[in-house]
Amino acid sequence: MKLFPIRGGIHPDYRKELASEKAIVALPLPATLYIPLQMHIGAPAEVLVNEGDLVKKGQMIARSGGAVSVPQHAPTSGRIQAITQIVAPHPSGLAQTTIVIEADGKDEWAELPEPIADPFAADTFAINERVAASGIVGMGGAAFPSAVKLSLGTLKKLDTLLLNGAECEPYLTCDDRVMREYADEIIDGARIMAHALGAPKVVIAIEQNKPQAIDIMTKAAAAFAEIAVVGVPVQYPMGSERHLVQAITGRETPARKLTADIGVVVHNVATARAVHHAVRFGRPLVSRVVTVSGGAVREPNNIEAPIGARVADLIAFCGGFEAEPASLVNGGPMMGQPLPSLDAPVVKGMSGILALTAAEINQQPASACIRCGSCVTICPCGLVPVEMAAFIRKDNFEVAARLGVMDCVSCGSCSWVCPSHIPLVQYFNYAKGMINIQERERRKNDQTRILAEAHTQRVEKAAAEKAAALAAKKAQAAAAAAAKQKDETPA
Amino acid sequence: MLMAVGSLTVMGIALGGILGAAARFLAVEENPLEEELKAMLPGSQCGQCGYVGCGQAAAALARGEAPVTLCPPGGRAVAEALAKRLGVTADLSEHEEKGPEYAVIIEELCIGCTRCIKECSVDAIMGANKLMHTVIADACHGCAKCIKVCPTDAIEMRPVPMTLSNWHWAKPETEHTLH
Amino acid sequence: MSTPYKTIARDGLWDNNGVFSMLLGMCPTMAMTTTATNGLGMGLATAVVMAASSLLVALFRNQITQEVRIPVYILIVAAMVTLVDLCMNAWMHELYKVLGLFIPLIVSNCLPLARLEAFAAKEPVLPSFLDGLFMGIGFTIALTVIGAVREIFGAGTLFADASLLMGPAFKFMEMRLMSADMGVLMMILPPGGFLVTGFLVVAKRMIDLKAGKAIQMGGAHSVAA
Amino acid sequence: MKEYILLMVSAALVNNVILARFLGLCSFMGVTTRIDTAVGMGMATTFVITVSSMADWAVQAYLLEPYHLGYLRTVTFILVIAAAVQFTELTVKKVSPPLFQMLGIYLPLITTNCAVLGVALLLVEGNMSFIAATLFAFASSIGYSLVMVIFAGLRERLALADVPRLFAGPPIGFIVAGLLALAFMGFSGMSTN
Amino acid sequence: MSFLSTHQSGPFTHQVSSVQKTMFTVLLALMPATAFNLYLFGWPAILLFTVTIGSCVAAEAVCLMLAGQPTKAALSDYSAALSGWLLAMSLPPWAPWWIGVLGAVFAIGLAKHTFGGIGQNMFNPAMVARVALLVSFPVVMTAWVMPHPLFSAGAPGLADAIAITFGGQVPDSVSAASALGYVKTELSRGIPVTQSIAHVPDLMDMALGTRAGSLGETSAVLILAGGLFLMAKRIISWHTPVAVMGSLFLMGTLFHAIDPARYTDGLFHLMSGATFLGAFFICTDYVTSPVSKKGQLIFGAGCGMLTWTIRTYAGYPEGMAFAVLLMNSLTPIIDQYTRPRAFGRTLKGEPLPLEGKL
Amino acid sequence: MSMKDGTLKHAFILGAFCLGFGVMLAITDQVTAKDIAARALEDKVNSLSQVIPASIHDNNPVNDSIAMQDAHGKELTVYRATKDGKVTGVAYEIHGSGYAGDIKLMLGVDAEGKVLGVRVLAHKETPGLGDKIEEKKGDWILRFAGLSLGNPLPEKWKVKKDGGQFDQFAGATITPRGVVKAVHEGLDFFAANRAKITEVN
Ligand SMILES: Cc1cc2nc3c(=O)[nH]c(=O)nc-3n(C[C@H](O)[C@H](O)[C@H](O)COP(=O)(O)O)c2cc1C
Ligand SMILES: Cc1cc2nc3c(=O)[nH]c(=O)nc-3n(C[C@H](O)[C@H](O)[C@H](O)COP(=O)(O)O)c2cc1C
Ligand SMILES: Cc1cc2nc3c(=O)[nH]c(=O)nc-3n(C[C@H](O)[C@H](O)[C@H](O)COP(=O)(O)O)c2cc1C
Ligand SMILES: Cc1cc2nc3c(=O)[nH]c(=O)nc-3n(C[C@H](O)[C@H](O)[C@H](O)CO)c2cc1C
Ligand code: SF4
Ligand code: SF4
Ligand code: SF4
Ligand code: SF4
Ligand code: FES
Repeated sequence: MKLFPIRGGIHPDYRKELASEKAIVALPLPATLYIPLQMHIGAPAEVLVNEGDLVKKGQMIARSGGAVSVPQHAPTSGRIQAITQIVAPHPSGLAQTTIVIEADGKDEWAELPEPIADPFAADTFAINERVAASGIVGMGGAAFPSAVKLSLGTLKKLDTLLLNGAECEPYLTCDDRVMREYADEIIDGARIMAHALGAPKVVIAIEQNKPQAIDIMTKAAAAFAEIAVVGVPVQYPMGSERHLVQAITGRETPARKLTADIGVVVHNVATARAVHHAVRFGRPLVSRVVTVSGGAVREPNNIEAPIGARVADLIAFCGGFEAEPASLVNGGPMMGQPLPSLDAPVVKGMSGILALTAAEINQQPASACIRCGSCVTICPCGLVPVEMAAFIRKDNFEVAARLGVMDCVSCGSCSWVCPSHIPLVQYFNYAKGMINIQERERRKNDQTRILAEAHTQRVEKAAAEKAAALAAKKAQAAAAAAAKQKDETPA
Repeated sequence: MLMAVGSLTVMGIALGGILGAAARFLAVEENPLEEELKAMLPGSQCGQCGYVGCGQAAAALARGEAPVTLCPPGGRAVAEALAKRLGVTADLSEHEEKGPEYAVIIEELCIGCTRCIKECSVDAIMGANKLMHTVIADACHGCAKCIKVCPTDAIEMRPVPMTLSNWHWAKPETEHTLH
Repeated sequence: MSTPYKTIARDGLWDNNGVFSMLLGMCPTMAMTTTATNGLGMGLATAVVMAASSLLVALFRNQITQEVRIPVYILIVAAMVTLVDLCMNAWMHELYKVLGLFIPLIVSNCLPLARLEAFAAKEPVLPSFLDGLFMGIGFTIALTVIGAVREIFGAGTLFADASLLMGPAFKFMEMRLMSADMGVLMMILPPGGFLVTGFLVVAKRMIDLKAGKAIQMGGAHSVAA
Repeated sequence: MKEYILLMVSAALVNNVILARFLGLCSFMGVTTRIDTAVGMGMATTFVITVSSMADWAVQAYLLEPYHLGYLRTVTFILVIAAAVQFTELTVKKVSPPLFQMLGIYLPLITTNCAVLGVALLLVEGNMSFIAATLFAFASSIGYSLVMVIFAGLRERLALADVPRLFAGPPIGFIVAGLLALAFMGFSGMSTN
Repeated sequence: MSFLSTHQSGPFTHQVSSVQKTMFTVLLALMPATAFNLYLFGWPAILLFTVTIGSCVAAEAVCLMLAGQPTKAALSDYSAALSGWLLAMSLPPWAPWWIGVLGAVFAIGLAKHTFGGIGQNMFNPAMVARVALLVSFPVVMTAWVMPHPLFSAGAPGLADAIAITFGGQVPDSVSAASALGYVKTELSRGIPVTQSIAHVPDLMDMALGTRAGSLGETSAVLILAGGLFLMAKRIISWHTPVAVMGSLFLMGTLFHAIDPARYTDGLFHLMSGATFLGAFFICTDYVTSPVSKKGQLIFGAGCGMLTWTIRTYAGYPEGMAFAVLLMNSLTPIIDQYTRPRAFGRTLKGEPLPLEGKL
Repeated sequence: MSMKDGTLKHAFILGAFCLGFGVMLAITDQVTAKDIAARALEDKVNSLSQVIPASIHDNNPVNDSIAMQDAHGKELTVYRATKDGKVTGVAYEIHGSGYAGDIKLMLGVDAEGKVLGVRVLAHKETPGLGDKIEEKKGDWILRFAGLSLGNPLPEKWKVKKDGGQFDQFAGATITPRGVVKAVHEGLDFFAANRAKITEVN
């Protein structure tokens, strides 16, 4: 298959060997599980249970909170111990509402929905409904509700479902392992999704540093003519969906549009597996494969962990720390977020937990930009990080926005390459936050204006009515008086 | 001599004529700036700026008498928009310190006098006579007018809490700067 | 309203110095400061024009309408400049030969015009005259200092040719501080004008800082721009 | 032909109005905070310098010289310039409102820009023919615009630099201008060889 | 348990590179050419070289102190040493010591620290210093000597060298014109290039460096080797050097074809003056050149063409330094107009149109 | 006040000012005209007297000039010094091309074609380098006195660097070269037009 070049990109030290040969193992069931209401993009889920309730594995414990939202399910059977605030796996370190389940150890399944007997005969709607009810979100990191993406087929004309098995982040091997160990499940899930999307073609893209996965997947897909497995060049961030689409199809997704607008929908391989489980067995998303790795971890591993297990449980399972980690990261080292605490739970989008040593991070104090231009050369989005950061440093968000800071995918390549070790990505994250806040304030001001106008009108109207009523009353009184007089006069 | 004085005078008269004509043809139309500025202000007529309402505030801004930071409810965004439109650089640092706030009515203290309802210019307070009142946080724009009228001091301003959805990364500490 | 004369003097000479604070009248500042003597001559010529035109503008300020304000000011300055030009040509010929092209350019030197607009157009005759005078003297001092620095570094002399311009009595001012070969030629070439002015503004800021005053960050124009 | 080319190169680069002749420095320091304003100012000034130089040439040739009114040169020239600026303003506004939007705000500033008068005086001093005078004026103002735009570009970057406080603002502007003048010295000698 | 970096966002891995490493690599690349040239011009050159670099580092320390910045960390980034090194390479090898000291003041004090230090300056410090010195001291700055290899007959010993560098006693007999200067002077008195070119060292000598010139001008071959080393190390890319030399060569060849008596040929332009040093080490200075590759091509081509123009028409025999400063001044504008096209957007920044094909 | 009146009023004000200042300037001009003319004359006399010694004439050379055309066809005023009705020397402007532009010189020649003196009237050479041709800055320019077309020989009418007999300055060859060439051409002009120049009318 002919591939197309993508712009920029880097070749970091991948260090996948730490975990790539470790087969997936299941985490022994922890005593307590913590299910946050929000572990996806969109509205938080709404709690369905009360403290003290007994729940079974796979039972819905919080329902979808809106059009873009997903329900949450109990990852094991047990008792609702509390519904409380628990630290979120989020760099802010803020707490969020979390359902705490005390496991009873039986791990008993609840009554699950019927499998869809022949998904290829079912209509899109039925499949989407099942995916939505199963709480499936994108497992490539963004955690966007998958059902929403699957419904794009009804809105746009699609030609390809692209399965993202690039796993371009260093250290992470969970997708690699899943592809090597559950190839058939992925292929089946992919076919179901393609059917739901109405996409005639499926392409599975895997970076060439995973030859076994390519091999196994190719074999597994051999039976299906519509599925192609493609090895793509090892070039971070090949896994970014817009870039992957460009590499595979040569099409460039316009800014502020979706890949679906140019006929392609991208899903992660693990998402496909989750869809397979939901459709074929009615099982909701209650566990995922997490790579635990990094120089500070004693025995890096790929762990099938129930959602809600604490990070500390996984680390302990891997033999604990070998050295004091300098950073604890949720996700890969390039795009991942710092974990504020070992008490944070595993969530649906958590592909990796990295405990990194200072040497691995190689972060040095920032010095002045020497305008070397490396960041410009490597930015896969064609942006000019050096200039954007300079304006953001002076808090000039307007120019930064004009230079495209909102188009930045935070891939981290620029920070990685910068010889002055300037925290470019953080500048961009900061600017994005500030621009969003300004946008929100502007919206709020507009809303305030509307409300105030309505208020003024109402007050005026009320005043007018009152005056009219008063006048009417007066007139009435006068009329009554007159009538009375009149009444009286004839007498 | 005659030539000198004559030619100079003729040139003077001609230029004066041109200028007069210019003054006539190039006369600046009525300042549309005021309308534009008014549209930028929140329009809640809260009066915190010291003017009778947003319209007066806009007029003062257009005359250059008021600073762009005049409107507390508008916050940083409005100040920036005004500064940009008026082409001035404003010192927005004080906006940094005080984040957005909203009003909260402390239930135990509220006696349901309905005074605050009348005061709120955006109808953000709900409640009825003799019943407990509440503030719709999303609608409240933090003008703090209601506080002043509450007889039992039942209303207080609280900073809009930080949540996962409105948190964002802080500016990196500028390690390498300077002077 | 009237500004105390002391303030007028201090503004003109230091606080609001035309060159170092307001950054006006830059052209003669750069062009006529290859020697201290040139700077002095140019400064004095400008000072005369400024004082005279401030006086005239203040006299006529009630007759001048808004629309023809600028042309009339320019006309007044131009007339004064021509007057100075003719008189210098007739009676101070040596100085005239050196200042040459730049005497007419006093007309569009922004400093006189700016002062007319900002001061003489609003104030009575005497303060206006003084303002023009002190601004002019401040300008002269600035030009002389810049000229001196450029001359010392560039040619190793100070007030060279002073006697030629102002008469033999000024021979005593002419000094040679180092040998001509050691001069940094760049200083009397165009780049030197800019660099020396830049560093002298810094020097003024340092003095102001020492005196506990706030330093001015912009010139008269950067606000308007 | 070659003479004219040399004349123009000399006027635009070698004896650049701003960097070598020191004319129009106030606008150079004042209206160069952004590239687009510098471009606008450059365009407006180019227009005015060219037009008023032609008019001034005519005044010199048909009024001042025949009647020996040399001493009125300054006064008449400045009146012509003021008139040219006003006239430009009027015509531009009538003929091309968009252009007026772009240049309008700069026009009043130009009357007091000594580059305009300076160029006019220079071409009288140089005793030029009408064509040479026009080309000289045009090339000079192109040189002016070029340096304005370059300087504006530098200042836009300067705004992002961590200039020490003592140097921030005008001083660093002068230093940049000095270094620019230094760079332009590379052209010296070009008009003679 | 708390972790260090919740205040800092990702990425959590970084390339093993630093400003210090970058600058050091450039110094390394300059080493062979420098060593050869120091050998060629003997003790006076070694003394001047030492004085220049020493003064630059000292000037940097003083400026940092005045600015109240940490001195040691900043000094260890080698940038001042590199500026000094390049300045020294562009000076006449037997120039007196104060040239080096004054040059350091111009380079570090005037061109670098008034702007706020490393990374902030807009003009190449070494070239500012070179040009300021040239303009200020044209006599000293154009006094070239023929090579006097160390320990060869007639080469000054250390004592003579001290007299030359610190006592200003340059023996008259050794002065020589640079090739560019010679051709230019001859041309100015009406001798056509075709005739004068016979008297300049042949191209082979120029390439190897056995000719009069500054430390960095001679020996194109070793400079080229250093440049290729930098490319291999990915410190510089091919764009700038190729653009500089390509445009210079093209201009030279084109005009030589038109009038051989007036214009020297392209190869001569390539091999003479500071073409190689400029193309590989000076035009490539990160801080003062555009950040994008497209910008670097324009910058390089501009340097080449201006160099040719100044060499050919202006008063100075060598134009590289001026050309670099002139293009430095255009860098912000070039940067603005050569921003890469953002992903999914047109060059103007509008989102790409959706093609109706699907 | 109507718009129309406004236009007229402005015209009137400006016109009045112009009238006033016109008168003032015209008067000043009248007052200074004589002095200015005298200064201009003095300038001329000064520059002429430097290249024509007072001893060789009894006329005022400024008032005894003839208009001629130089080798390039440009107009040239030749001032003549006469003694007892005989032309003893002449002076005229010559032009050399220097480093930064034209160099304007005044050349004085005696009736035999020997240089009486050369002085720089105007130049744009670099201070400290090329400006050593000024009398104020050095005596280089004085060395022309007494030389003629044949002395030195034509091939020696060059700076030393070009094989001639005239010194150049350290670091500045172009300026002296230009001056030497200009003087030589000036002498050529004299030789070519000797008859016309020295003929008494
Ligand atoms: C820089 C960058 C790198 C990414 N790398 C990967 C990757 O290696 N694998 C992956 O599945 N998704 C990756 N993603 C996320 C994809 O863009 C996309 O969101 C995902 O493949 C969609 O599938 P999902 O919704 O099933 O998660 C990356 C995104 C970005 C911005
Ligand atoms: C005129 C010319 C010269 C080149 N010289 C080199 C060279 O010296 N070294 C090199 O690695 N590539 C050279 N290349 C081609 C590059 O291999 C290729 O274009 C470049 O590496 C692409 O990387 P970029 O993203 O930096 O442009 C040259 C190309 C051209 C057109
Ligand atoms: C800033 C500067 C100004 C110069 N001014 C002059 C000058 O006025 N006259 C002159 O003859 N040479 C001047 N030169 C020197 C010429 O460029 C040229 O090098 C010299 O005239 C050639 O003479 P040489 O053979 O002695 O080197 C100047 C050089 C520089 C750098
Ligand atoms: C490839 C490269 C080239 C450089 N060239 C120069 C140079 O020409 N002149 C100079 O002063 N510094 C040079 N430097 C050093 C550094 O960029 C310089 O000190 C900064 O300009 C100071 O802010 C160079 C550095 C690198 C990496
Ligand atoms: S983080 Fe943003 S700016 Fe940096 S390389 Fe990635 S996309 Fe470009
Ligand atoms: S990589 Fe770093 S040093 Fe290089 S230009 Fe970008 S921000 Fe500056
Ligand atoms: S403070 Fe703001 S919202 Fe309130 S009246 Fe004034 S302008 Fe309007
Ligand atoms: S602070 Fe009070 S009065 Fe103001 S908007 Fe909020 S609730 Fe309404
Ligand atoms: S003095 Fe020339 S523009 Fe101001």
